[in-house]
Amino acid sequence: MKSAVLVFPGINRERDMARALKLASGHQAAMVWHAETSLPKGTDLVVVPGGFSYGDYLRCGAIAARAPVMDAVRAFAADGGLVLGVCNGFQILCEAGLLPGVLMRNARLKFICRDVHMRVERSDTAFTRGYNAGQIIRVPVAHGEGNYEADEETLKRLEGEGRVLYRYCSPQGVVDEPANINGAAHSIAGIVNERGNVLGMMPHPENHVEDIMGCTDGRGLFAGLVAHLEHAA
Amino acid sequence: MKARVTVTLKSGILDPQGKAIEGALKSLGVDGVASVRQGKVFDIELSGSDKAKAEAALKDAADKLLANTVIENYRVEVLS
Amino acid sequence: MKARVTVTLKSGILDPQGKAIEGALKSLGVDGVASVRQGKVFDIELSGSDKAKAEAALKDAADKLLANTVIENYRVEVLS
Amino acid sequence: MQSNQPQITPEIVASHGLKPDEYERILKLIGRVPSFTELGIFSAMWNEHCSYKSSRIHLRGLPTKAPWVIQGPGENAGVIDIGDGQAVVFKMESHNHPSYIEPYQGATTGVGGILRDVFTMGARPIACLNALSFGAPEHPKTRHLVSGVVAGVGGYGNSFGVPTVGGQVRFHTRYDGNILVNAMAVGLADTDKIFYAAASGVNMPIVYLGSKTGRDGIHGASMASAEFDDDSAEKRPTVQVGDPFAEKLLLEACLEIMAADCVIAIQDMGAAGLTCSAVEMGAKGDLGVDLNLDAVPTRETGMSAYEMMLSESQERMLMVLKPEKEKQAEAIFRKWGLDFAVIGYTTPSKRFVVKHGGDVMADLPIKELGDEAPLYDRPHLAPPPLPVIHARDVKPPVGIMPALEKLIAKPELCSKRWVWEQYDHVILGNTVQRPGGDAAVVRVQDGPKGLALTVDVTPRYCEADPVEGGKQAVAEAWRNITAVGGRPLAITDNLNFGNPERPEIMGQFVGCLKGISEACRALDFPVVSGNVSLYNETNGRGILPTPSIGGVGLLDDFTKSATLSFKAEGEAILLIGETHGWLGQSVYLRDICGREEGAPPPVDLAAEKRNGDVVRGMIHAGTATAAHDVSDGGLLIALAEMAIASGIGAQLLAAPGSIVPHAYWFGEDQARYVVTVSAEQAGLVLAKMKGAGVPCTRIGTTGGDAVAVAGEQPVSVASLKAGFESWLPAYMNGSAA
Ligand SMILES: Nc1ncnc2c1ncn2[C@@H]1O[C@H](COP(=O)(O)OP(=O)(O)O)[C@@H](O)[C@H]1O
Ligand SMILES: [Mg+2]
Repeated sequence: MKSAVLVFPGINRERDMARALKLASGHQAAMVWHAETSLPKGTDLVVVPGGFSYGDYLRCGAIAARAPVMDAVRAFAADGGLVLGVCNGFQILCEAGLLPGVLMRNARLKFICRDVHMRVERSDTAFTRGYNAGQIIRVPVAHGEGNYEADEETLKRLEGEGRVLYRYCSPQGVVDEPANINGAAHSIAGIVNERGNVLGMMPHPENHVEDIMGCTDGRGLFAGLVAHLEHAA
Repeated sequence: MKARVTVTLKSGILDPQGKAIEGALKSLGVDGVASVRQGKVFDIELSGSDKAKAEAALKDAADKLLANTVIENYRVEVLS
Repeated sequence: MKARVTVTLKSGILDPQGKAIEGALKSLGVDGVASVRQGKVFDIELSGSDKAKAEAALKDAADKLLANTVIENYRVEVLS
Repeated sequence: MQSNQPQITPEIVASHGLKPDEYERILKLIGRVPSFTELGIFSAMWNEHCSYKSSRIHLRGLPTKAPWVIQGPGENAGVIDIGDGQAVVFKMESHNHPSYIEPYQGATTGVGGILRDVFTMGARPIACLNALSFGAPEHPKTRHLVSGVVAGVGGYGNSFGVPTVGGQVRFHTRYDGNILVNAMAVGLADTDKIFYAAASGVNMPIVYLGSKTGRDGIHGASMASAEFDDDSAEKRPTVQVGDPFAEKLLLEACLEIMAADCVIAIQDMGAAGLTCSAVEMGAKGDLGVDLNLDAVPTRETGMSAYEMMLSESQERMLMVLKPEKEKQAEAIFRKWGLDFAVIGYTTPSKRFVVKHGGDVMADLPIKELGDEAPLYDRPHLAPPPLPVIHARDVKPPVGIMPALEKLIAKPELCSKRWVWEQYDHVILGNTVQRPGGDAAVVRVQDGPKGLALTVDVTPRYCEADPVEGGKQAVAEAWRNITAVGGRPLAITDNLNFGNPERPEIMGQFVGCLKGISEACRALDFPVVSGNVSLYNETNGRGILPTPSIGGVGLLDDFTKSATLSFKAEGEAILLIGETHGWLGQSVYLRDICGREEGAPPPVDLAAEKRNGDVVRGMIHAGTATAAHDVSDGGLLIALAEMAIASGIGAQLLAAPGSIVPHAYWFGEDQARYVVTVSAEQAGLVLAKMKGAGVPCTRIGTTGGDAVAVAGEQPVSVASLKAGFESWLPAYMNGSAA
């Protein structure tokens, strides 16, 4: 799996992401500067990592979404290429119009860093095939603006088309208000686009890929991507 | 030239911050607050002196960046 | 009653947000932007119909919560 | 000298915080009346913050050397060797007064400043810690300050991209009008790529980097400067605003040009900005400096030389570049969107010359600016020793377990999760032990090494007995590192005290330093960096003396570290160290009996070392399955914390007959640890300890879902946890006092 990790000024989880990709695929990801106008040849996966691109000033992800490299990402996605946005990356993909909706301030208005549980809603996608449908995984979140919102119609479509892949839940898998750490509509933690090749999610699977971190539940996402690409090849 | 762009949330879009402020004002005992919605203003200095041109540039700025038109409305005023 | 409280940074206070937006507008090719400063607006619905009372309540709200008066100025307008 | 500057009057001198005799010193030194700009420069260089005039002679006594110390105090941050060509760079600094005025921005700029100190030396920051002291919970400003400061610490670190992995939070009425915000940053560098502040070479370009200069935080003299500027109030904000985004860019750009070998010397612009940084660079390198202020990037119009020299705008750096690399360095900075300007040159003259608009605004002897700063040996008065409180004179609780439940749900001992969950503590993917344990453990790159990091001090001990309190702060930091399996290497200290012009306060300062020195010597734990913050008082009442100690330790293999949570049922619980039941200055005495009294627990440094070395050995050998030091609140609190962290209960033997039960369970004797070992190994371990002369007793067994003391009503772990976790969120919600 040849992956490209985008680097915008203010992005800060690009190293975490590159490490996870390396562990999963054995390949060093290419780090791609925001001012580039093309992606490295043969890229299989584009990752928009977490952080505070442009300080998250104005709206989170807004300025980065308009960077030159994003045109290349749009073209890559239109060609069916796989795009993964995590945290700030999710926000950037929404602002760039690659995913619907927006990420608002957490309902409790505070930045929150802790492990959360997510239910994997289906396992038949490139981004979830490393898990079983209904599996509960534990990964950390670290964000102040992860409260997913979209209009009723969009939410209906997302649900109807099975595009909500990850949902906040209790350790037992119950989707309810207390487990919905940021107040997201329908407890949404991660969604895909219509075509299924662009995923945005708030939690950080890349921080739970090593035993010594006490949990490796994030591995499935990356392992699944590797498997998906091998299968396709 | 001085100008101001005001960006507000479309009605119907949830405003967690506004809601929290509403609650906080109530608990601070500020009287009679029924609802709060938060928006942004941008005070912009422009070079040049053509008002119409300035307005067009600001609209451009708002469309391209200052507002997320999926959820926000904006208003442009050239002040002087 | 509808009211608006506009909160802006005092002059001289660094506005990192405005600075970043300014840079972004320039690189997006929006013409003639010399400087940007970002502020907040609060659109507030009030119960009651006494304008003077409303204004007093809003000032109270701004002092207590909406504005950080160490670094920000505010303006209160009762609109209707 | 340019004439259109304000005349120097006694009022102007006073408003710069210079005493008449200090002004006389200036006159004698330069042989004439200083210009206004020069006066500003002197006031910046000679204030307490830059000159350490009240503390310097006492700081000299601190042990600062060890074979692994690469750089002790005197640079932007201390540097220690951790082997394999790697160095750890760290320091702690306070931002107390600004945080009281504007908690969010005060805290952000505090964190920003300390991060710059670390990456200035060529290190990439890998962790932050913070020690926060607030007023009494019921004080009307406290909640607002807690909320702002915590949001600010998080706001900066989270955005900058460094995990905040540990710290302290306390509440005490003595901080009502003067909170403390101490921030510590830790970075990683290569031992052969450390950068220093001393300039070298004549005619080298001095380059200004980072954000533009504004009128932020212009030091003291608003009254004086108002005289030459009418619409002053609005133009002179005293509050600086942090810009973590700019700082992140600055970090990346600095590391990039350091890697490209462009840098001769580098210094961040911290307090007193351009003045301090330029003078230090020149003086340390035995060189003069010529600055041309016309080239300084400003974000406001019409800034005077005085204002530029004293501005405390954030996210700025000064560098001396290799001339042949200037273009390359500039290109790197432009790429990161930062300002870059050559604003001066080094000279052979040993003078500090500042030009603006074609005029010479200042021309001063550069070395004397620092070296000739006043130095005071202020009178100091040691506090009278307080009586030892005997356990039999302290009221017993209604029951041991109800007292435990009460104590663990109070501000002093409750969980600080509400705070650290607002800090990104997992970013960079190396946080092996997150906040909530004794010390945080951060993996060094891909391992196998790890760092153990902690901040400690118990201010009420320091006030009751400065010497013992100073020792205790160091000992506790050493112990917290040991309890996770780390080898303690060095500390940074942040000495927060009241007004040094009062002999009692100076007595606290001198006493604490004596204690710190003794402990550092005995534990081989030198001081490599630090910061002094004096005049922390309101209405003539000082804060509690608060020398925060930031400790750094090394784990050769981070997988061989211990955590405080019980690992399994049926394991033996051992107490290492001697228990006498010391209740003076204990949390029990204060929070249960309402008495803040007596002498604090004495610190036996030999026992600390012996017991700690044993515990570390057990962790490395894999014998200890859990480890926790016994500190605030005493033995039963430590045990409850171990149970809460794991969800596993404990069956505990009754207190030995020789000690009053509440003194046994809640006494704060030092040099103690609780460890667990498998039941099979317990006998062997006890025998070995006996042989080695280390006090060690089996006090119970893990298991069940309650903490139970023989003869007392057990309390479920769940209910202990609920109490432990509830106070702070409830308080911040406004539903608890
Ligand atoms: N301000 C803070 N920031 C981050 N972590 C904190 C803060 N305050 C307390 N903690 C964490 O909470 C835990 C308990 O703190 P404390 O009771 O001071 O520990 P100890 O008694 O071991 O020194 C520690 O892991 C500490 O790092
Ligand atoms: Mg401890």
